[in-house]
Amino acid sequence: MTSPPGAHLPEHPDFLWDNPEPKSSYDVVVVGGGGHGIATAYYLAKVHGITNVAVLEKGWLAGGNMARNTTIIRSNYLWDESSGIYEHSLKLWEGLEDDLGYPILFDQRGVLNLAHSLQDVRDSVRRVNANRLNGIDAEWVDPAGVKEICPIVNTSPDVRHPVLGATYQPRAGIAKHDYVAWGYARAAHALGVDLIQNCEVTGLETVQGRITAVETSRGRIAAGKVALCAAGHSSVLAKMVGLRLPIASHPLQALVSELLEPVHPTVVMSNAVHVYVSQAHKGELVMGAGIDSYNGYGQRGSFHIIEQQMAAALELFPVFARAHLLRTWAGIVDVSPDASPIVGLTPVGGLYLNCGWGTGGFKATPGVGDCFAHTIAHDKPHPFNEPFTLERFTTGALVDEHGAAAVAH
Amino acid sequence: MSFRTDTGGAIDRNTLLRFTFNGVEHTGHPGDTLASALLANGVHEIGSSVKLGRPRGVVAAGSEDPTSLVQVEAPFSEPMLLATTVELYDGLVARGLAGQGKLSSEPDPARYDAKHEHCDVLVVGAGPAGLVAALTAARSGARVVLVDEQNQAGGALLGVDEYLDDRPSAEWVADIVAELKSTPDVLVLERTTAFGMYQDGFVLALQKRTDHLGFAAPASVARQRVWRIRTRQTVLATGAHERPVVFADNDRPGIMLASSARTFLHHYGVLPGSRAVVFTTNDSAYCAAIDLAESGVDIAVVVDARPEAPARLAAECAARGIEVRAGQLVTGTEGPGRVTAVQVGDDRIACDALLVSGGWNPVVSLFSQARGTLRYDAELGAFVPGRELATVRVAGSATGELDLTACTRQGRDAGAGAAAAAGFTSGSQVPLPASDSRCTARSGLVLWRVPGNDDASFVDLQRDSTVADVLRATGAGLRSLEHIKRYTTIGTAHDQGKTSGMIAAGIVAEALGVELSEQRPTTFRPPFTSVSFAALAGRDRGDLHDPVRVTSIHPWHVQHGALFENVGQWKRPWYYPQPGEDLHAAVLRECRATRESVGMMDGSTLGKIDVQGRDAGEFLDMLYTNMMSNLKVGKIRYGVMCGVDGMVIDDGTVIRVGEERYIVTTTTGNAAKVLDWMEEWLQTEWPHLDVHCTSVTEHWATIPLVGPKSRAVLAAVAPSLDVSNEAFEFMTWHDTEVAGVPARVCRISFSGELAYEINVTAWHGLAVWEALMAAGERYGITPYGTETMHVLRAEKGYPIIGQETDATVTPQDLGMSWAVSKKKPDFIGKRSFARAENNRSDRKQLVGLLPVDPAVLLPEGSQIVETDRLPEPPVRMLGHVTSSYPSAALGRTFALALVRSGHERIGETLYVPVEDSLVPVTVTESVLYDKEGARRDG
Amino acid sequence: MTVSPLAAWRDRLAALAPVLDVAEVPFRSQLTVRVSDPDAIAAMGATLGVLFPSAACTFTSGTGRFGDVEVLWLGPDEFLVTASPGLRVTIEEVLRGALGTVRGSVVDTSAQRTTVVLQGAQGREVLAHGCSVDLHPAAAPVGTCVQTLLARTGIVLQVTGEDTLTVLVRSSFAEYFAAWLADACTEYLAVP
Amino acid sequence: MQLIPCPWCGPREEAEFHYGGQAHVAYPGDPSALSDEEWARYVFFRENPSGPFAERWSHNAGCRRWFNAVRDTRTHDLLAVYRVGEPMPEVTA
Repeated sequence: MTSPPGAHLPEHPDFLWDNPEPKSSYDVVVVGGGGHGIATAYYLAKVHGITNVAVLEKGWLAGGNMARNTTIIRSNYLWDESSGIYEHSLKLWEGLEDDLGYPILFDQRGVLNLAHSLQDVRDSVRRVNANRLNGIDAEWVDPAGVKEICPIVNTSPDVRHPVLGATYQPRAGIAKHDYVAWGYARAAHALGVDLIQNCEVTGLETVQGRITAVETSRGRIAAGKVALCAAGHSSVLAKMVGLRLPIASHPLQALVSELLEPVHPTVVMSNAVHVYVSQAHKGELVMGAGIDSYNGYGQRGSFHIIEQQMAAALELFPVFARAHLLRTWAGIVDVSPDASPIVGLTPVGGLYLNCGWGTGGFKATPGVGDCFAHTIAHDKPHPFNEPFTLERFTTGALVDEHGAAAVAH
Repeated sequence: MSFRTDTGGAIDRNTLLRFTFNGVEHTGHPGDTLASALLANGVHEIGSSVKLGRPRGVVAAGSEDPTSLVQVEAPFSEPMLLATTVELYDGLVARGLAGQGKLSSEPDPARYDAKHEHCDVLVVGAGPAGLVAALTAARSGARVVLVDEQNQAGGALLGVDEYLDDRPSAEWVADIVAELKSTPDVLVLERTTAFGMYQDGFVLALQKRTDHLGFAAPASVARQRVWRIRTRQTVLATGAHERPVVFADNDRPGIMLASSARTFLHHYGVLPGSRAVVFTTNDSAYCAAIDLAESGVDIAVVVDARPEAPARLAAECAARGIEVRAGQLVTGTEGPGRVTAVQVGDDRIACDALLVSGGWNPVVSLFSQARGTLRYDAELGAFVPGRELATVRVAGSATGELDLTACTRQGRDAGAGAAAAAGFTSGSQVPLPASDSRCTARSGLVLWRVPGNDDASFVDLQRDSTVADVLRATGAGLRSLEHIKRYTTIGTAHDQGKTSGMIAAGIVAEALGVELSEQRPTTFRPPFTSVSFAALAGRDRGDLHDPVRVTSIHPWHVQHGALFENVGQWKRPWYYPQPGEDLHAAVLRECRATRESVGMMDGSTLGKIDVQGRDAGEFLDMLYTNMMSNLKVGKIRYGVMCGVDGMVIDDGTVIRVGEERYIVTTTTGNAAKVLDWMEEWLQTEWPHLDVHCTSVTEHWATIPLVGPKSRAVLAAVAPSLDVSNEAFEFMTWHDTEVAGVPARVCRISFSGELAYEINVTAWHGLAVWEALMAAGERYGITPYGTETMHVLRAEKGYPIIGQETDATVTPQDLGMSWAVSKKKPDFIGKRSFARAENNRSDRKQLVGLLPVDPAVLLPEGSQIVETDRLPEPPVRMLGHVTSSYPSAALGRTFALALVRSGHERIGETLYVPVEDSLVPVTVTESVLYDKEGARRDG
Repeated sequence: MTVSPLAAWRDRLAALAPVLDVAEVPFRSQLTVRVSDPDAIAAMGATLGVLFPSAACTFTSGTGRFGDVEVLWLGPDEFLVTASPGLRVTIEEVLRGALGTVRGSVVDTSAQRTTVVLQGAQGREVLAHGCSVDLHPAAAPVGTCVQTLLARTGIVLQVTGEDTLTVLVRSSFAEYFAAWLADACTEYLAVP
Repeated sequence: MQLIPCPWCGPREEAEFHYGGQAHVAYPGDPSALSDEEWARYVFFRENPSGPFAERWSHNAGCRRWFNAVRDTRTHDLLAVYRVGEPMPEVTA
């Protein structure tokens, strides 16, 4: 018997990184060894020549949301501010495999965002038009077009929430999350960054309003600058310097099926019926559910969310009926009031903040890594993250992406 | 050649079942699994491995099997099932898989459902420990649920021929099951796998109810059911899985776990081959060797990795002529497919089966899901449950205990403890059985692998992951088991590492030179075994997917050919096309009829909330941006609601019914949200206010009657009502009778026309609607839907919440500063209006747009730019088109839009990119029709 | 002249026998009462000839000048008074009178929900397919009244007899409820 | 799925409840007296602890009453429920 398509993923390299003891001092300490933290360290070293950098991870590298997301990459957000940073990110994704010298399996198979009501259609067309004027590839496709792109979608007008059309971003797609994280980690390590695992930050030391060190489960580490990239744990860290954040940490669940022959050529997302699904490289269906309503750090959600999601998924994809749920899990997403991130300086000198990505974190990895490194290196926001200040909640200059990100990703 | 024994096994030898596997017809018996039937026919090669394409067979007899993946093709195609868990039925068609299944393109005709169950004690696993636990709890009077994944109770006892209390164990099992089934409030669920354990005693279990019936499965019976069990106490008697030892070429078909071979013998009457080698690290495999030898299998040798073989068992082997070699290892096997020989030391021993035992792994998945901590038991070489949880007990071999009597004692203690914790005192004690078992699994040697060709030493047979892969991962710098799992993909396949996970952890610990007690095992995630998507969706599909809400007048709309728009869960008439009409034609007709004569619509879906109490006015003053407390009884006022952030969240009318009573309306989509919003403020912030809110949305049917002839129509059906403009002013209401039915009539207008809104109890809705139709016939009364309603209001510049607003729009942006009170000291959202961003001059504001070419219809959602040529992206956008229609009244197209500094731009020409062109448009005020309001009074 | 929400379902519901005898009881008089003052509650009860329920998740019944009346506990200060058709206007007036100037409210919600009676030994079983509340007779004895979810709709569920359940469902969800119930009975009808 | 003990109806499934975020965030007495920063704090900023958290729930599909709960956000264990207006009880996580 021949092996099925997708059976062979590229091998990981024979060497990834060392496991050094932390030094007593670094120019920059990045707190949080997820995708954003590692990417930030990589760009600090590569673009800004700052290599005396440690990434501190309380568990295992890239084991939080980076290991738990559904790997959708797209840039078709509504507002100029969002499309700026996400499109910057998408462009970096397009060159990332070469940049990192790592097979990240970025597959630009396109993303369909389905519209199920007349208002969905208006909102979708609005977003497509905004995207195009922002230089982002975006199309509005009718139900027949949806069927052409993804034949297994049920486009019958007789279903409860019929598909009235979709936005389509051809350059969007998926990547393999571990490969991305490890690609960044290996490259950062090669540039001199220390990746320190099992090292939990327990305190932030400041002197006269300026950060001086981090206290960790492995001792005190002096730091010229500290960059927080801790996603769901950002509030806990920020509180160590008395900084309150307008974010809430929620469980977000996802699941996979067993390996199946290819049936689903693209990525389909539906805010209205709370489904997003793709078929990953090996053949498993990868699906995300809605965010659980309550705050939670437990990396587990409630099962009825998954049951509801399955019901919705089968309305859209009747052929999934006898696929099997193989594994479920949850991440902790840090949700901000306007569903947009907070990236930039803080009132504490030398302390930089990157959080609030909600469900958008994975796709932003290269973009925010690059911009956040710039922000840290220059002590000044990069133009792409300038709109995403903490101050916007005071002035009211929100970037409300609920329409684009309420459920989906 | 048949490998079926002459006697024994829980199969019905008198009945023959025909089935087809990989295109070849075979036979089996009721009681077989697909795997046992294939093995009985000498078929060991089931499928092939996903990466390397190596043949794969049957390793284990149950749900832990890592390799026997099949696609069932008939009666209905289903991917990725284990041959060891597919019960055989007549006509089964299946094929082996290469690690990847295929979804049917046909719709699944089966039913699925779910059921809630509540109990005091849930016991998972009907092996000896679970049975005793369940019976002990049942005798205490507790409500007990016992679930077990197999088609009959017995657990590990099904795989042995041991005697309990001097009689066949099956009899002991049957007695307990019989007592359980005859005890009130005890539910025994077979073929039911507890697959997920959640917070507060919530356990999900999947029952396979008709799969085993094959073609005979009744269509009306749910094929699978998800049991949502809420239990106070749980006893996990989930047993243990035997684990293999890794050695070179350990992946060939014919290489099987020793206890599984024993299960195939005793439960199915199937021999694993003709000549077998047994390779073990502990005593338990000796019984497999002895039992199989007694059933006619030539046991070539028992290879015991321990330096010394157990004397008594070795003697029993000797008595049967079975050679035992202690202190030796299996170092390799030969193929090409199914095993033909094994290498033991320097000896090549021909065989067609290799039975392996590397010890036992307690099944701790559910315990771990319940957040129980695990502890490494060095003697057992496995993770075992650590501290007990307050509501979860573990009993039997799931604890690592492998002696049967001790397991049942644990079961009894756990059953009694669980019942006591749930408030029940124990009944008569369940006696513990005495076993005649000769083999215990303790005193084993912990051996993960035999050194050899690492590239062919498979740790995860389904993922084709080898020892070499593990060593490459540790060599790459990886330390965490989670990283190594991802690097090697061990444990990520269909079996989720049930047999491979522990071994991988052991090999990693050896490679890194660390103690396993220091390693954190990878997380056990639900589900324990895979669950079909359809089972999880249950009955929430098709017509039952999402409730369709309909009004009392709905049947009329259906009868009269309305097309419907989904608004939330409601079905609302969108428009009523006449033969040959499309949307535009129908809407132009409906609009024209309404503006020129009279139209009406079903407005029953509007949210309606009765607000009563001494402080009702004060309360509404806080919720709405404008003043409601000074509204006179008998009058009506339009109101806007904002969130605390100052953004518009809803609008509607407020009518004052009495000094202390108002009825407010909400938009259709926000009815529940607004009531919740009110309750939240009342209950959590202002409990001192004397106000009560009650939803009356569905109590009332609401019919807007609209157009210059509406007065005449109303007069015809409401003879006791003075409908004159003087007696019945705009924004007032009257209680009267309409068509002989008590009604409340409000004079409000969402179209600019003379209009009335007639409210009657929903029971009367249809009759009153029909009466209005009859009374209006002479005026050509025209029913209209949401689309016409949208056009009529847009011509007047009235916004629709959710269409003109998107959570970033203030009342001021909508040009509704008139509805924002300057007098009130506070209302929700007021403070936000003072923020910097709210006072920018370039906020987006609601305006009208008139395409310079009056025939051009702007697509809704179009963006608006300043220049007649597009610069390179990113292009500065000024706003977007929120609504756009052809207008019968205006004789042209028009649009509403949110435009940056829109109020200042009136008269300017802007551009709307449509496809590849730029459409010039003139910015106007948002009110385009009857700016003077002359039509309001008819 | 009047049409109840499940009028079109009468035959389909009747066809669920012998599993369950299901019938809509249309046009019941229903008043939502919000009150917490004990004296006012007593006065209202006296007027109707029924004691208001004092325990959460229960209902009471009695007979007085309005015939058989039930009072359902819906919340700590919220009750639903139900009675035969045609009495809603009078009962509303009477209750308002009994409430007097005390803090509270009385609202006619008669057409807001419709009433469906399910009779048969398997009623609790059938509802357990969609209702997460424990319906075991020990946990939900006669006199129980819970507001909860049934599959995807809210319901008020009264245990009105050993084998009798009364469901009040919002009028717009009534057809969904009926469809769900009929579907849930499929298997019970096929496999007696 | 959590089993949430409604102070009135007793334990019910989480699906019957609506989550309301942090408890004890009072609406300011005089919003107009607040600075933009202070107002933003009220509107947008909430505690987000990893551990015991006093929060609001509404028994939406049941008695429709709001109540408060202390829940450990790490384990989702409900440590206490109490009625609106009652002080937060002492709990041990």
